[in-house]
Amino acid sequence: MLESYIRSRLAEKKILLMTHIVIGYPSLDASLEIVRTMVEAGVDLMELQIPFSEPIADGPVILKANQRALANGVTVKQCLDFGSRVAGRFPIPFLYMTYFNILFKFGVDRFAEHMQKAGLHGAIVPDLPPEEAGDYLKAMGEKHLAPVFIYSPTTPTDRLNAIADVADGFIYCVARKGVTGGQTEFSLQLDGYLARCRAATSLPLALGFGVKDRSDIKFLEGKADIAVIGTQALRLMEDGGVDAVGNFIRELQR
Amino acid sequence: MLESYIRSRLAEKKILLMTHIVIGYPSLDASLEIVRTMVEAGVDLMELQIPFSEPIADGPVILKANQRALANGVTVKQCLDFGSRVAGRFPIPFLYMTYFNILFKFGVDRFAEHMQKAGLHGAIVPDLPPEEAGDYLKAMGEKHLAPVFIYSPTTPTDRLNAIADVADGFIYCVARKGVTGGQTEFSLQLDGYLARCRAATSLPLALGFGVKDRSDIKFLEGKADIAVIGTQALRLMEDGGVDAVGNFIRELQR
Amino acid sequence: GYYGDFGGAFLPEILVATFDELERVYTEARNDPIFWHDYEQLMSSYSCRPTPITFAGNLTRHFGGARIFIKREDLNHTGAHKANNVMGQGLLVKRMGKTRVIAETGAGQHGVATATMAARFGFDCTIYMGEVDVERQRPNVFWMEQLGATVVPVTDGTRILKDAINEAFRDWVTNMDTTHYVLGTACGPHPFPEMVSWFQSIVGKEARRQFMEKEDRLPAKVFACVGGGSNAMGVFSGFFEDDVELIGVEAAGRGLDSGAHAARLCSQDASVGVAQGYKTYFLQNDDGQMRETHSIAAGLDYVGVSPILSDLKEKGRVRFEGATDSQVIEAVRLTMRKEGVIPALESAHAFARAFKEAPQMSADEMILINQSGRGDKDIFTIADAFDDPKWKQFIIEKANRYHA
Amino acid sequence: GYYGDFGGAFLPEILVATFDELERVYTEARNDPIFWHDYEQLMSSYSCRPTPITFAGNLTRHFGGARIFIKREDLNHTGAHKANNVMGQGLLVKRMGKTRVIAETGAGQHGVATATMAARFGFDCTIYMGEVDVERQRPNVFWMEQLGATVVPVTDGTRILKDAINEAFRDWVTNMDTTHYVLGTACGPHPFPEMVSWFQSIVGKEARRQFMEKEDRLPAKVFACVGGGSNAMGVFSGFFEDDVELIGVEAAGRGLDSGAHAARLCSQDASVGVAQGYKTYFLQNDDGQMRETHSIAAGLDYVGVSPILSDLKEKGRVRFEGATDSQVIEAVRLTMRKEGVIPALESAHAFARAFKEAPQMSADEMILINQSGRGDKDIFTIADAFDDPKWKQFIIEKANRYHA
Repeated sequence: MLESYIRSRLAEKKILLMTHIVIGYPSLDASLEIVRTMVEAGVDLMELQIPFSEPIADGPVILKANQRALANGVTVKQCLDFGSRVAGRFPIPFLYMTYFNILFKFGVDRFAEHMQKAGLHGAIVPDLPPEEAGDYLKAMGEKHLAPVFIYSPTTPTDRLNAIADVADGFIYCVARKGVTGGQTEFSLQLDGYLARCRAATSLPLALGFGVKDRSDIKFLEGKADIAVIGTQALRLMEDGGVDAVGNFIRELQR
Repeated sequence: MLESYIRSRLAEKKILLMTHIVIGYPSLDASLEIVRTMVEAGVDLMELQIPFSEPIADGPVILKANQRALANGVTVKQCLDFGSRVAGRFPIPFLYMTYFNILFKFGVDRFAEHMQKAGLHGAIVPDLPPEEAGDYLKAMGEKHLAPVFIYSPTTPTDRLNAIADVADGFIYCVARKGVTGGQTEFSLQLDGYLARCRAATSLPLALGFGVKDRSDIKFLEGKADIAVIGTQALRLMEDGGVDAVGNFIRELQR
Repeated sequence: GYYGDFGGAFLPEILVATFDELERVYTEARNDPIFWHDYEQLMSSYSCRPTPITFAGNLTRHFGGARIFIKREDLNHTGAHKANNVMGQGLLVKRMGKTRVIAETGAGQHGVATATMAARFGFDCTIYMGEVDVERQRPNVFWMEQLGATVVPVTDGTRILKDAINEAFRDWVTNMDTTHYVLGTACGPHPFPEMVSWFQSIVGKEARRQFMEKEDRLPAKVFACVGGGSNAMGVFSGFFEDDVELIGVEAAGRGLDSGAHAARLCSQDASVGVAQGYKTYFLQNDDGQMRETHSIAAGLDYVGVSPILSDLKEKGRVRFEGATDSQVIEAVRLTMRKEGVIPALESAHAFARAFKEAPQMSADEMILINQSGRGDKDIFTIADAFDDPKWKQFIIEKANRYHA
Repeated sequence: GYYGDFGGAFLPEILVATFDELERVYTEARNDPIFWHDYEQLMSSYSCRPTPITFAGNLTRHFGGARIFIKREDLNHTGAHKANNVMGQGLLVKRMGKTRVIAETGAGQHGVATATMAARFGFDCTIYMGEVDVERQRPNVFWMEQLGATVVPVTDGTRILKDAINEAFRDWVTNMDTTHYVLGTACGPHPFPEMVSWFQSIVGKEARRQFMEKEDRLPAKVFACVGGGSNAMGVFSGFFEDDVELIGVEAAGRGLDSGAHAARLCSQDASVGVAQGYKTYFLQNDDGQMRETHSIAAGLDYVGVSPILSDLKEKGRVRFEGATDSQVIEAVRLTMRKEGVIPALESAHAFARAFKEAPQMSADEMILINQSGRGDKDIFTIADAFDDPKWKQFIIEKANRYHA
């Protein structure tokens, strides 16, 4: 179970690190190499994004990665094979991150079954709010997979509670308005927001987006349970290759 | 008096010839040369067209001649000087042909006075129907100048009569619909038209347009009193120079 | 056929019978209430009459004076008031049993409107257009041809509007048995000025009624641009009997002192003359030869003007003003930004003048501007006037693809 | 938020509150008779609603079957039915107290309409437009900019309409406090499909009333083109309760078998999916990745379609057909020549299909074609489609002058 893994890790670390890759970007081989590097650098869990042609909630960096991966011809089947491979090989929990159409076209039940067989732990589907998630929740529940849902600063309290009722594993807290990869002011406002999140759920809280360095991580300790490294890792990879990503992740945990 | 001149000439010739030039086309000097040539070739009377920027009733050949003359900078004053000069020098009657705006801007009375002093015999103003011609008729009458009016195949009989009441000198009969310079079928239809004209007026009848050779003239003998040579002379002049025009006119009377 | 000292019918004899017939049929139609009813029906089912009056709240606030209203002739089918005239004449052509129409066009709008009417009525159609205008106004030529009309470029004279009129007359003189000449504005020999004004009076009739219905009183001033004068005659005619000031706005081009303008009634450069079959103020030299004119708006650069407007000027019933090219561009820009409405460059002359006078008026007064046409037909002209580099780049790239 | 099996609101969490507010304000407005009254007033004074129904007598005679009528949305301000939707949403934006609008646009018409609405209401305005479309549709970009909007070329994805929609959502996700996203068609997350259809229902309401007034009965069939589906929803909604056959016409492009089309409801190439926030038929591959589409009409080449239309297809209430690019060009040509009316390439799809069915019908039946927009905005496309050499020459010469 994802939540219990997170709890046990939190007994050892003040805050966990979750990283993100787009499967097949820049290539399937490279993706494997990035996962290996990230795991070796000490990340605690990982999102594997199955690319989609209309990634409506992603910012320009991840958007381009989606498009490049698709332009390279990456298929959903290849992504699932990839997930299967890394989940079998590396000792941390992996989640799929993708848009609902990927699951819908594949078949939600079949998708969950695949995940279970491959040893994935859960999924984040940013365009699937609980209201639309009936079949998905059922399938994930049956396969004991964690449906990770999202909190945002605009989510009212009763809705935070309602989301908590159906979510599992952890809650992904969006730190601010906007798509992935923008700047976040880590301010007092954030404290209030996270306190509201904390009050609404007993699940661990992951916080996106925009962690840039060790001091950001330090700031988040005690506030969130998981720091999400998304766009920044992708940018570093593009600028300095896989090694730069490894160094960055190690640096964050120094 | 223009009419009596025409009558006396008709005692000597079966049909008279009236030619036409655009003053200042291709130049004032050339215009003088053309007049001299035409007179020497035996024409009986001549239209001197004062160029106008909007010659609405003229076809493409005469239209272009108007425009070229104006582009050369020919003014109304130069045209009147020219008329004065040729009327003083050559022994045939000259008429001005122009559009009403030239008279209107110059002053209709003043224009008629100029004509009288210069020895012109009359004028043809194709955009001035009798209904609009009050001032003009008065001025021409006072100066004993012939206001030549136009008959057309579309003119109803009572209107032919009304025009005859105010016209003087001769009547200019348009042979067909259309602007100057088009083709005319000299057919039986023409006989009927000219008979209608003849019945409406005792004035001599000039017939435009489209005389091309001696046989056309022959055909018109006994039907009309004056054959009008307009566009054809201009075309010949453009193709073969002044001499060609002279030869053409002599040929018509052979 | 006279309006005060102006108008008349200075016709070649061969056309007199044709004009007699036209006047007869027009007079019959005018005295036949069914005709006007049919005309209104046609305009309400084929175009979208009555066109609305739009309150320009943002412009009103911007200028802080009189409340500004816009009569929306731009919403007509084919995008301008021209539709009113051509459809009306189309009905007359049917009455006369003729099968072919011809027209002159300068900016091309009247040509497009006539070609449209001809398609609708099933008439053959030939449009005369100065060669210079054919080159400038290719989009309109394209539409005329697609609508089934033959567009004849006129290569004589100055190769612009007045030359196209001359050429249309030459066609008519030859083909009057089958053909009606759909003159595009309230000019030319009688009965055209009166007849075109009559068809366009639908604009003023509506506007007056709309003001009475919505505001229960009339505007203090009505502004209309004046080229030939048909849109001005149209809107003004609703208010002749009222205590409403009427302002006709001519093209002051590069300035009334520059010589490069088309102001016949608000400048000293014009004088009374007779040309193209009627008597009015013309921009002509002392010999009576017509002069070249200039306006940023192709529809306003005509040498003559409606003889009825000349008469109204002499009588003092209409005041005439000018708007310069640069004032006009500013007026277009402001109207777009403030109201989301794109006046044709022609219409924008009326806007420009209204913008000068509105701030001097009180908030309980109202003014009406006649938006005779929409500006999006003018994209080549407006883009050039605004000197838009991205537009130029687009055209250059398009041309490159055509070369390839 | 479902229409049968279709629709829904597949929203990023951050937008849920914004949609809640939108739905609340929309529902209030819908239950407030004053709102619809205000909307009708606005559309009758700023645009020219009610738009007329034109009887196409020449086309009727040409095909010798049913009597053909045309609903004239082309006469709207900005030249298409798009105006109905944007002005309606503008009123909602005012209710919500927001100060900025954003929109996607493909062909540019919705962008121009939104920029126009923003100017009129005094909103800031940003328009997202695929880079490919920015290049193709420069005239519309020019007008949007002149109307005061910022046009952002979208360089991601396939750089066309769907990518502009994605980008608009990204903006909204960031700026929802001040900003409303004026979605241009009856697609997207609930309540957009229903809300846009509601605003467009003014078309069908009018059309039904006009038929009853003038003909005292209803047409046998109503034809509308289907891109996103808003004009079809608009006109169809007047006839849902009646015994009137409703035919939606999609872009069959180079043929339904060619793969190069945009037919989602009349071809086997589409399947149900979830994207851009809603569930409907999409042109997608087996993985659920969206495919490239093709149509001669830029406004019809969208990958999705109104979920309400998907539902109406499943229920059999609307029949869907395709019209190919070449049939469409023929339909434009014929309609211009016969009626003097220039349908937009989009609208011409409905004409093309109607022309196939009209001859099979009896003379006492009537059909209605919704002319969603006017074609003269498409001159670059239509001139290219007709391969007009004189147009090309004009553009080349224009480009040469810009070079000089």
